[in-house]
Amino acid sequence: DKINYRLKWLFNTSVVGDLYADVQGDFADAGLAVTVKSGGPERDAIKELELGQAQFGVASADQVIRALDKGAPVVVIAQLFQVNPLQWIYRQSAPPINDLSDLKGRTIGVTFGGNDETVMRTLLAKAGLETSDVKLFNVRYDYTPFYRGQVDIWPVYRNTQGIVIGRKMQADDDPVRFFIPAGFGVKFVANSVVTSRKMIQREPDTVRRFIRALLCGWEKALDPDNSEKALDMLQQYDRDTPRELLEAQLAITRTLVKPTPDLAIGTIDVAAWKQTEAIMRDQKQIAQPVGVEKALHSEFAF
Amino acid sequence: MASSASMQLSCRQATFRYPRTATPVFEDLSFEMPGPGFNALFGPSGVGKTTLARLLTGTSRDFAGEIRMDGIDRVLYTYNTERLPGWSAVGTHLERIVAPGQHDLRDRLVALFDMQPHLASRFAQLSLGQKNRINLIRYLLQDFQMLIMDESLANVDEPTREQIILGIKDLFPDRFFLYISHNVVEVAKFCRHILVLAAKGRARPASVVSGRDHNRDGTPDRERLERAMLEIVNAA
Amino acid sequence: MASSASMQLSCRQATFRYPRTATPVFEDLSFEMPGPGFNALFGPSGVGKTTLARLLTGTSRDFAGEIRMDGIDRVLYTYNTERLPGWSAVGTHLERIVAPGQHDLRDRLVALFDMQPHLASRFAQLSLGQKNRINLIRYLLQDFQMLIMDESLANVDEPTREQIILGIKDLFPDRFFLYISHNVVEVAKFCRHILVLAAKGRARPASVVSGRDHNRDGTPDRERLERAMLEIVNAA
Amino acid sequence: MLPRRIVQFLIIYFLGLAGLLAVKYGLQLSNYVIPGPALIWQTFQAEAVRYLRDVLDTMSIAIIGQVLSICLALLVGIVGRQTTWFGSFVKVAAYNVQAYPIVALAPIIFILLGDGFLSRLLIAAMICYFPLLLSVLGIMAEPIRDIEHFYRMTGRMRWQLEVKIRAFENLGKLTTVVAGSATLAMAGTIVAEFIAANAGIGYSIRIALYQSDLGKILIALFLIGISLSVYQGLLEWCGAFIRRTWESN
Amino acid sequence: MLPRRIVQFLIIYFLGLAGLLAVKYGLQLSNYVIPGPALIWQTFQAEAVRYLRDVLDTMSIAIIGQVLSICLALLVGIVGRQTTWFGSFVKVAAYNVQAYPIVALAPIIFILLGDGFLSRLLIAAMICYFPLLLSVLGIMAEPIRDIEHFYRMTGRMRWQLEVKIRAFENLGKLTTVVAGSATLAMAGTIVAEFIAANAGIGYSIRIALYQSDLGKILIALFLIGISLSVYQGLLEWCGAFIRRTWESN
Ligand SMILES: Nc1ncnc2c1ncn2[C@@H]1O[C@H](COP(=O)(O)OP(=O)(O)OP(=O)(O)O)[C@@H](O)[C@H]1O
Ligand SMILES: Nc1ncnc2c1ncn2[C@@H]1O[C@H](COP(=O)(O)OP(=O)(O)OP(=O)(O)O)[C@@H](O)[C@H]1O
Ligand SMILES: [Mg+2]
Ligand SMILES: [Mg+2]
Repeated sequence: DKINYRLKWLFNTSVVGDLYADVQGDFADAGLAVTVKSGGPERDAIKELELGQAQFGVASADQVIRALDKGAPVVVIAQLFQVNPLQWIYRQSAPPINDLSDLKGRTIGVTFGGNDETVMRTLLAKAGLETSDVKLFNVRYDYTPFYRGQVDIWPVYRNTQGIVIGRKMQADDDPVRFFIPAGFGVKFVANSVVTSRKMIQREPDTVRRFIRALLCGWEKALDPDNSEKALDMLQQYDRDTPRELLEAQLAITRTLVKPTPDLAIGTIDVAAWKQTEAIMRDQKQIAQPVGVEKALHSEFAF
Repeated sequence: MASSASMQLSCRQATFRYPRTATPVFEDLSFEMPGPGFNALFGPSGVGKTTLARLLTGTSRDFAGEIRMDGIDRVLYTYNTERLPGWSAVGTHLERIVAPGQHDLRDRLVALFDMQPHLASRFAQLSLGQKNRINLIRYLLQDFQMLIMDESLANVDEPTREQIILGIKDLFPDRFFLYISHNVVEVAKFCRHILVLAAKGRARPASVVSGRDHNRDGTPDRERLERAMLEIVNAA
Repeated sequence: MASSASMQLSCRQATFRYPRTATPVFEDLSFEMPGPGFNALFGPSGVGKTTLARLLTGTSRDFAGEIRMDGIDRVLYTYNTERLPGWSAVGTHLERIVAPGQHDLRDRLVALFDMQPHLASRFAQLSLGQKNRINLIRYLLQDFQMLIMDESLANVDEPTREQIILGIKDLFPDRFFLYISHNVVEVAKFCRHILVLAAKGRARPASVVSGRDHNRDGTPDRERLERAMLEIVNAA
Repeated sequence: MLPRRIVQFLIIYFLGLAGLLAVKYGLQLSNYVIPGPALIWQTFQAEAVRYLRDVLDTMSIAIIGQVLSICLALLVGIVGRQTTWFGSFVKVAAYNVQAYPIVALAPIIFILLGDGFLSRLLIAAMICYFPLLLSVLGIMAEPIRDIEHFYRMTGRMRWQLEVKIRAFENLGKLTTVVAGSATLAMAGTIVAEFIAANAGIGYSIRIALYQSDLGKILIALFLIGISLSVYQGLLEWCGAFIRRTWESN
Repeated sequence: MLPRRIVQFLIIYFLGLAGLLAVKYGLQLSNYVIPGPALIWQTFQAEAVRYLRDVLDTMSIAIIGQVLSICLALLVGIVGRQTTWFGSFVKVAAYNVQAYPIVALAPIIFILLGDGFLSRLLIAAMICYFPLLLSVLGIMAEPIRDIEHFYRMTGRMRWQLEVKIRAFENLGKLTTVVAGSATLAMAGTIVAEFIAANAGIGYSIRIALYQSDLGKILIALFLIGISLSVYQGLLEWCGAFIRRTWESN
């Protein structure tokens, strides 16, 4: 029967493997009729799982942990990003951030309420900095404060926006660098594939076939040998990004999803999940421990 | 009709004051006026004719004293600045509001009022007197026992007005009309009874004077007419 | 004033038709009417008095023929359903529109029109005849040579109306008034010239009849008055 | 009328653009803050056709949304005009719904309606209906005494007739508001697309914002303005037409 | 009036809540999708005071924004009522600005005005003014012949007088629209805060949305609704007061 797969964000390079599995027939080969649906800011795959509007979805770790905190029957069956693409961009002309203490005195863009704020606060705590030691700046759609130098470092998704903005500024002789939280020991898990507890209990076979077909799609999409195919396909879905940018995005995405050749795509980094939960508990975003490791089920993929 | 013989409009010690005004429009107003017939309500401008008419329709209960209408159940009140809706021709409008079986009456009234040539016009395209006339026609087509006409023919020329009044008297002998007009000759000549409201300061605030109740047949007696006129003017 | 002697309103072969109507309101209308003075425009309802008045104000140029006004520059037109703004009492309104130096005239007119007791009222609180009167007062306070009064006193009682007309004739002997009214007696008695528009089908579409031009002093000659009335009625 | 409308729109647009460019050159801002004319023109050539298709897509939904919201406003306006408890209840409900910014209601709407066409339409209609409602309420609550007197006196007044009389007497005001609400329907649909993110020019704007591409946004605004001028011109023409026929049948 | 308004709001709110809870228990949804009564109550206790302060903060800006937009609407409405080229130009400009959803204009506004108080106010005013404008335009474009005749005849008509006459004759409609636009000013301010600010209830809603916390959103909607009912009640009272004094001086 029909399966809906709700992504977290709009169709772009971050979902290249999901699209690939669909377009290149990996789902069909597994005998599944899957509809891949784009996400968006107002979408929440976990809610759709419960409402029966979707059977699988992509959610970020903080979403999963919050949902568990409120008793949602959600489980994680694969972790797509090994390195969180959420990073900060800053000008090469600015002093480099080699140590967390270098953040001191900077004006830092964060989306209040977003998980970039959570990550940044964790970094600051790690550096022993008070909130008053930096200037946090409220970030929204518009990049002008960064462009005009009012804000020193600005949060972006490294593999998509990061490329677009970086190129734009490069073209104006204003090259950029990225500040990567994972490099300073803060591993906040990003997008993972989720489904409901009911699914894994009642239809374990479907779950198995689905996640394997999906990860197979991802492996192929990120295989440099298939890059032309992948780019052709991406161009169909993301008309707003020129091909050369897509190419650069794809290259970066590879390093985030499959940082080393021997690490299988979809591997669940349990330690990172536990760290993520600990961070959220530290910042009082959840009331009590949820034991996130109990919701991690890598057995379907591997 | 049998019941019509017993119509009577009476008012006892009626006092009315508009909210937030100093003096009442009328105080201790008392009169008795028998019906049916073509009767008038007469008096100088500002004396309270319109006000009294509104009280008679029973929309306001904010007055002291008593107003009784014996044998009169259905009272209609029409005034001369009413308008017909603009979306259809006045003829279409008449067609819509005429009761079943009254089509004949409608045609007679339209002829009587000289409105035949204007049925295809919109209300806004009529002259003032034509507006007066079409408005009155539609009230005459309703089911009523008493009809108060507040300057309803004020903007119609005299010959047409006369013809209309005579026609109404012919067609509706058993109804109670209360015709508000500033024309003393007309009122004295055609009305049965004239309720005259007197200007402030007069001894009697209201008196009922007998008119000549002239009909289509017979010539009016000029001398008696002038006497009636004088009586009305003196009462006002 | 010297110039006033030469006032003349004349119309040659005027034809007017409302847009999208079949027959013209008047065709080949011609007349000559000398001024100044208290003159009338008379005719059955719907004959085109209001229409002609509007043409005289010069707001519409959509007619054939010629309308000339010799010695008349400033024409005002007032009609009986005009309203005063509701935000202040009518006395305040008068105060605001009176020209400097005309305060005396204003007070005389207010007394003449019997409106003194109502200056503190809002327009909506007036009776119909009171509305008529306050509206006419403000026009009389303006700078005009000709004033067209379209049924401006239609809802005022006869004694008050008479007093007003006599007063106007006293106060403004050198202006050209065109008084539209359906009251043949009044028109014949007080007006100098009466422009009578005839009902459709009559031989002469318009004729100018001489009235009795009665003033405050002297009693009217009844016989000549009746002759004038007859002449008017026959012309209509 | 229509050509004039378009000329006026062009003047306004290019005035705005000139202002932006003045800021750019005045403050010496780089191309990524405010794109220069050459870059805008290049963006125009690259995106105009696709964006125009998006705008038309959006407009088709806006039109349905507008029709819906006109119906809704009439309905609520007619019920809410009454001074009864229920009338004022409906009014309070209508007002409250409006006070909630759509972004706060969106999650609830998506939970209840899913993410199809319906949610988009509902959001568009909700944004567009309120100004209509206000006017309708104002008009419907005010009696036209000189016309209504007859119907009340004779016991003929029905609510349909009352509505008809008041609407007809205020036809001019109503058509102004309806024609004006077209812009709101458009804005509403764009916001809905922006939130729901699946198609239309709202979706394209979201991506352009996400990529921080002001050039694309300027092109989108241009196309929205032009299309809207045409649509409004047509609406006003229709309004005049309806008026003529209603007045002459 | 005011207590009735509040009772009615409470009825509406709790009807809506009951509907949501019915969905929750009908489909056996977890607290994450739709929070249960206990969780909502707990959220209320935890957040009510802070949110109420936010709502009042937002409302104070909304009130300024509303005043601004009333002025703006009057200004544009008065200029735009003329049938001249300039009048229709202003109208086209006013319409076009409205057609652009604020999310598309926001970047440009922020570039020009920075992201302080001014941008917030401008956005609030922009969202709120348009419905007002539509009504004002409709009212201002329609002559009141029986009153205006005298002033035209005697050459006394000034635009101020014309505006005064038409406004006075349509006072009922105008106060309906002004009172109604309070909700729009509120919605506008919330949207502005949602997009840009670091304060106000719009900002709090945004954070709750990021955290998918429907409970917090429900509390915010409750407080917005209550405060708005009170504000609107006051406005209507003021409207009646102004009317009485204008009519009796
Ligand atoms: N709404 C009102 N508020 C206060 N006073 C009013 C109101 N309506 C009328 N009046 C006053 O009451 C008196 C009687 O008014 P009414 O309209 O009954 O007179 P009328 O006899 O019909 O006069 P007319 O012949 O001029 O129509 C007038 O002096 C008028 O000024
Ligand atoms: N706007 C219009 N469109 C078409 N016909 C009209 C219009 N206004 C008036 N008429 C017609 O023109 C004729 C003359 O109207 P007008 O108002 O001039 O008459 P009047 O002599 O002033 O009548 P009254 O004494 O009843 O006021 C009437 O038959 C009327 O139906
Ligand atoms: Mg009266
Ligand atoms: Mg006339």
